[in-house]
Amino acid sequence: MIIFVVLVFIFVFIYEAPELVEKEYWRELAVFTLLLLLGLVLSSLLVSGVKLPYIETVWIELGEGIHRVIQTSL
Amino acid sequence: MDQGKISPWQLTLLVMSFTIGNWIVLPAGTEAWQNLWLIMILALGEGLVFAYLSLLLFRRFPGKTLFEIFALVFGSVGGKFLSLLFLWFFLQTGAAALMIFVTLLKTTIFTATPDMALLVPWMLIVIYGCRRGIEVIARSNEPLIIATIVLLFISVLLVLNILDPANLLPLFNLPLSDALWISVGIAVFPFGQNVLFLMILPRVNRRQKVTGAVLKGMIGAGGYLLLIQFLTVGVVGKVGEIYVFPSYEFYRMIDIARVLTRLELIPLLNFMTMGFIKIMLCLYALAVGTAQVFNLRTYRPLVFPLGALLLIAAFRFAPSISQHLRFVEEVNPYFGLFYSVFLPLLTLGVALVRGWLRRRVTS
Amino acid sequence: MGRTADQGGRNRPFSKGGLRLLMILLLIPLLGGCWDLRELDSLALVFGMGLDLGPQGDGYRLTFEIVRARQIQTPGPGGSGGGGGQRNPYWLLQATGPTVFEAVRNATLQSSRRLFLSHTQVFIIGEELAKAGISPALDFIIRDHEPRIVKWLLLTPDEPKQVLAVEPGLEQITAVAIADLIQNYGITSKIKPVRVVDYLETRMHKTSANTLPIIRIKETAGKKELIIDRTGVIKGDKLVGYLDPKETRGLLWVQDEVDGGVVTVDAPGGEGKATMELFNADTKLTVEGNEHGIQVRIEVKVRSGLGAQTTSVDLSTTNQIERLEKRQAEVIREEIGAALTKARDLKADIFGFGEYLYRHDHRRWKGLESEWERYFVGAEVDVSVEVMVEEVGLITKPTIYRAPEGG
Amino acid sequence: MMFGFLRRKLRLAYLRKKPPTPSSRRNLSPDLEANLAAFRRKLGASPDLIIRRLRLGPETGIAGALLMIGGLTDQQVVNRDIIRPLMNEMKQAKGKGTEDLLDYLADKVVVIGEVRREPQFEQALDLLLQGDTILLLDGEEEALVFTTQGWKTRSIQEPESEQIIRGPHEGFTEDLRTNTALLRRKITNPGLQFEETKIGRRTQTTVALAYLRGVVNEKLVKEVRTRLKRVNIDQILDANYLVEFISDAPFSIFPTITYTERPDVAAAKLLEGRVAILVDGTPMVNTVPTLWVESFQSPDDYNFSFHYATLIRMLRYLSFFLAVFSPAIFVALASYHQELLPTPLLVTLSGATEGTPFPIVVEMIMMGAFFEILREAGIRIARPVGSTISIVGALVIGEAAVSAGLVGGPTIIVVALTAITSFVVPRQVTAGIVLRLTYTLLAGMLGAYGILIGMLFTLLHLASLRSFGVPYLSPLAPSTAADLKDVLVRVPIWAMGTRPRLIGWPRPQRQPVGFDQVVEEEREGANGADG
Repeated sequence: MIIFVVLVFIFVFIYEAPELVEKEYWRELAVFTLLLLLGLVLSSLLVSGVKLPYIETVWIELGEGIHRVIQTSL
Repeated sequence: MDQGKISPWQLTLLVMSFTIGNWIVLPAGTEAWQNLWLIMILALGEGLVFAYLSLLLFRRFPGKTLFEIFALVFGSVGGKFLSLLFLWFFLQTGAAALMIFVTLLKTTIFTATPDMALLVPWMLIVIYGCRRGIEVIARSNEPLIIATIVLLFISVLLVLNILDPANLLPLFNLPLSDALWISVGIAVFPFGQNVLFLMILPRVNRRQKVTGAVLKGMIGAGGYLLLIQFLTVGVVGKVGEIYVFPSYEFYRMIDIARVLTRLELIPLLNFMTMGFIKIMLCLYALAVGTAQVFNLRTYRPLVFPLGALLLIAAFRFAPSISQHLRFVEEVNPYFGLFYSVFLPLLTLGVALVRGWLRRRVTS
Repeated sequence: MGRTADQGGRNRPFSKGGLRLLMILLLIPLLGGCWDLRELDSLALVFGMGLDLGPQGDGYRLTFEIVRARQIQTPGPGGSGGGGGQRNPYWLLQATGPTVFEAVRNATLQSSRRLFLSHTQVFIIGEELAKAGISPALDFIIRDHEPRIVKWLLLTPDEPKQVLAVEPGLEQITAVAIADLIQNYGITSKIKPVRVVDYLETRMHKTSANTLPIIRIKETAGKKELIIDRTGVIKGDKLVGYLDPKETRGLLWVQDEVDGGVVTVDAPGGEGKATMELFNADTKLTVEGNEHGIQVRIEVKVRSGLGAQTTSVDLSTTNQIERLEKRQAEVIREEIGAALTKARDLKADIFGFGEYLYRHDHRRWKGLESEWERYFVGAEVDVSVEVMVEEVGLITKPTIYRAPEGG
Repeated sequence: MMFGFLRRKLRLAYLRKKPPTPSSRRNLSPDLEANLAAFRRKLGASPDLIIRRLRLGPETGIAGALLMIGGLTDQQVVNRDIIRPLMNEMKQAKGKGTEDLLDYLADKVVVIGEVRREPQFEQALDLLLQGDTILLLDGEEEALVFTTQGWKTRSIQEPESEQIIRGPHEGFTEDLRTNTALLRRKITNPGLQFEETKIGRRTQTTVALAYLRGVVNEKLVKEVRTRLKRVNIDQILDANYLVEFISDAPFSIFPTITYTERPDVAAAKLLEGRVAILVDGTPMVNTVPTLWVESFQSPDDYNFSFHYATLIRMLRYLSFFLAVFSPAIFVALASYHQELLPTPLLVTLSGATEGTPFPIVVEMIMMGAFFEILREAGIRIARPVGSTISIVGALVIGEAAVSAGLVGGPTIIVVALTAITSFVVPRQVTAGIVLRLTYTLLAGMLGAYGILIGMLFTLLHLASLRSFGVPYLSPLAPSTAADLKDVLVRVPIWAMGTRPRLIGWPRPQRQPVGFDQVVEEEREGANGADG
């Protein structure tokens, strides 16, 4: 599964990069590569079963934390 | 950057679709259920006020996207910081829409299919549409929203004979403070998310009509949501409050002469097409925004990686729909107030103060 | 327009083989697809479902009436569907499990096909289960996406399996026959039709009591027939009593669910009866109340016509019609009264008076809710019935033989 | 891997940019024999090259030769109007005067409508090959070219691919000149312009642009011109050779350039501000820009009353929908969403498909393919045997497959429905087949969700298409309220006051809009009755 994910990302890179190189859009290439790597890492983690935190859970816990701090400080 | 232009009419329709986007989940506690449609009128009013305030920002800086305005008002560093905050907002909005959409599919008709198989093809067409630019998004939105509205009117005709007005009673059985709080939640959740359009407004070809177009779109969407909610309560009654997707249940209850029945596809179709536009707009704003933060000349190559991130965010958005409902009810109002009211107002305030100072200095 | 010239290059929607790329990417995740695919011939179509308590009194025993689609012949050329000869068009399958859901799944142990519940027409609940509590059994039906909550819910004093095993007279499948029986309630207005969702809604109003139609087997000369003629009262979640046909009609009057049907009265001015056909019935219910008690007003307005008479008196005169109207009103009032008496006996608010109060005066309701049972039993009920007889049929004079008078 | 990809792209770019080999420009020589030898060398021993040697003038005179291609020239014209005057006149001629001999011949001798002088060999050769007659004279550096084209053409017939009930029944032919004449007959307006170019390095096919000056958007004409100029092709045997070069979306399954075989349709499009492209040798005229909704219009819509036309047009949309979606929807319902079928239908379906060996998707694709094969065979087969196909097809599909239990009866019904409905909208047949197959496959993999994905993808694709600058989906998206008058409904002709916004915008007004023109008399009559 990971191999498949990596393949897809490599494929996307090959699909997008040549045009950027051709036009000498180096900044674009850098940002693109960065985001792509981020996506690759995260999706590999996801596929390999690492338990990434849930976004909502983070917010809810954050909210509860703030609530608690306010309560204790009051 | 995208050079496409859309007309104010297309903008109106886009605002409608975006707001209707994930209508199937609304922030409602069980007590509020029967009066939700009344609260929505209130919420629409509040939402319009909020939207008007945000639009003042665009009027002050015509032809500039939100991020460019940030850079102008708060300088480079401050602007970038706020822009990043907003990028997160776009990501989260898109991910929420995607998650609700897949949950609906999984609990209703595709119980055995893995999320991946549902989401990946969906995300691919979203990416495809995004790369085509705002013009294509706006154009493909037109038939979809019109079909949605037509289907709504057909549903009205279908349920006229099973609508029981008694189900709508009792009215006003909710403390006013609760009602107000819920209305704020609705004002920022579907309506307030329109702050995203500040990224798209510069692409409209007649600027003086922008404000009217956005407000018209919100009123249209508000009317749609109101009518759906009204019908749902009238048909499903009190039972609706125990369901995750009451509006979906509403269509399941239509049974006319045992022929016009089993119409679940209508809400699914409406919800998915509207969600499609919503997710596409979120991804578009995300990509254009990222490109502006990094001063890029094109946003197109960013669409795929950002789409992948959106997908991952949707996967890890909420552990369950019940937690999401709780989130929508309890956390989202603060979240929305921060993004769709506080930040635009702050920017507007700072801009006004700065302009005033400058005028003082020059005179 | 206006950009005609520069469109040529930019607007190549599939430049760079984008289409192929997208299509390939699109298809890859689908290659292993078909997760939810179920061919028609891998499904066992369940049309009727019987629910009862398990053999040892715990868990559930379910009965499924599964259609043999092949056996249901539509008129067509040739006997191409005759493979396997004529068999019963349905198959009854029983399965047990600690919950309804597990019982449904367990049924697949005996069935070569996966059970498919979306087309279940009726849910029949056995008396034992009804006495133990219905909601736990209904949870699955409401929660799962397959069964539909707009289908009929019935009670039976017999075993559900026995009910589903009765061969219907006209239809090929018992469940369809039962559903049609209920569907036709408007012809008699002696059945209280209840869908799963209606049951659920009434239950959600904590003070209201549910009513469910009773289906039972009637044996005449060794032949079994199905009949729905009574109504069970579910208080809280348990079966507490029955309404006989008269009381059922009373209940329907109050709930404004009488659509048609007949009312038979003693013919005025002579021996014999007259049967009145109801064209239109409209009930207005108002409930008012405070801590001292509640007042219920039931106003029934009926339009009816003379359908049959067994007396030789001419009933079509104005005078007689007026008397007919009065007698009919009397009968209706009696029916309502009977239902009220039964409901008071059972202390079950089957009419939804509490619900009405909650809807129209929820502030006052809050004070009454906790002791509603008391208020309900002590409610003052005022029934007024207004009957209009509008038609006498195709003839104006009675056809009954009348012995010549005089002499 | 990446570099290979890059290199491939570059090589393609190189191929694209390769300039055409320039043809050598050579002048005719004053020596007659040398010229003749040159012509012979170029044309080889073609038996259809006719060289008629003659001597002009009294006594020995000047040696000359007439060159023509047999079958391409009107023999009678050549004999009567060229050879006879040349010989008769020159016999009495007093010899060469002060004026140029060629001018003298052209002005005073030959009785041909169009005569010109041609100094270049290649040019003369081309003209010869197009059916002109060439006169070469010894000692002259130029040739005289007489227009004597005359070959057998098909007469004007009823168009076979676009049958209508009412309205004109003439169709375009293979001859370009006839076609332009047909258009002139329809539009008697000096604004009707034709521009001709020759495209095809070897075939030298005449391609004509037609537009109505004063109505057309000049930018559009310029765009068509540039696109035609860019075409560098070897041969054009049919208009489609050209269309695939100049269309906006060469990979798309949707036609962004439409065709018509009917002069009235072509004239109507010209009057809306479109540009027509006529290709010699093709009885089809292409018009641009093309909109998606044009496929659903038929000339008969305007020949019948508008109520009927509106109804029929809606039926056409319905048919297209059924043709594209019915197999997919059937597959999705029968193998994914059985809960959405009405109960009696489910029982019937279930009974009918029980025992068939294949999944419904496979059945559907199999029978669909079978139908397409039958159709293709029906077209290609020699006419006399054609009826065999339908008998075999009907028997095999309709009877045998079902009674043998190979496929279910409902599948056959759906395939038959698809077959009939797909021909209602002939211009979208090709797109329809692709869409139908894709949707059926998607429905087989993901049910209704698959269909929706396919639909949204198609919608995005359609929305991104443009035809010569005009959005393909207009006036639906971007919606132009005024142009919807001829999309889902066909409003009365007196209400069609404007030309399509995005196409004919330089002069949108067609005629005064309004009721006045139509019912004035009636109103007067009514007034009269009152008074």
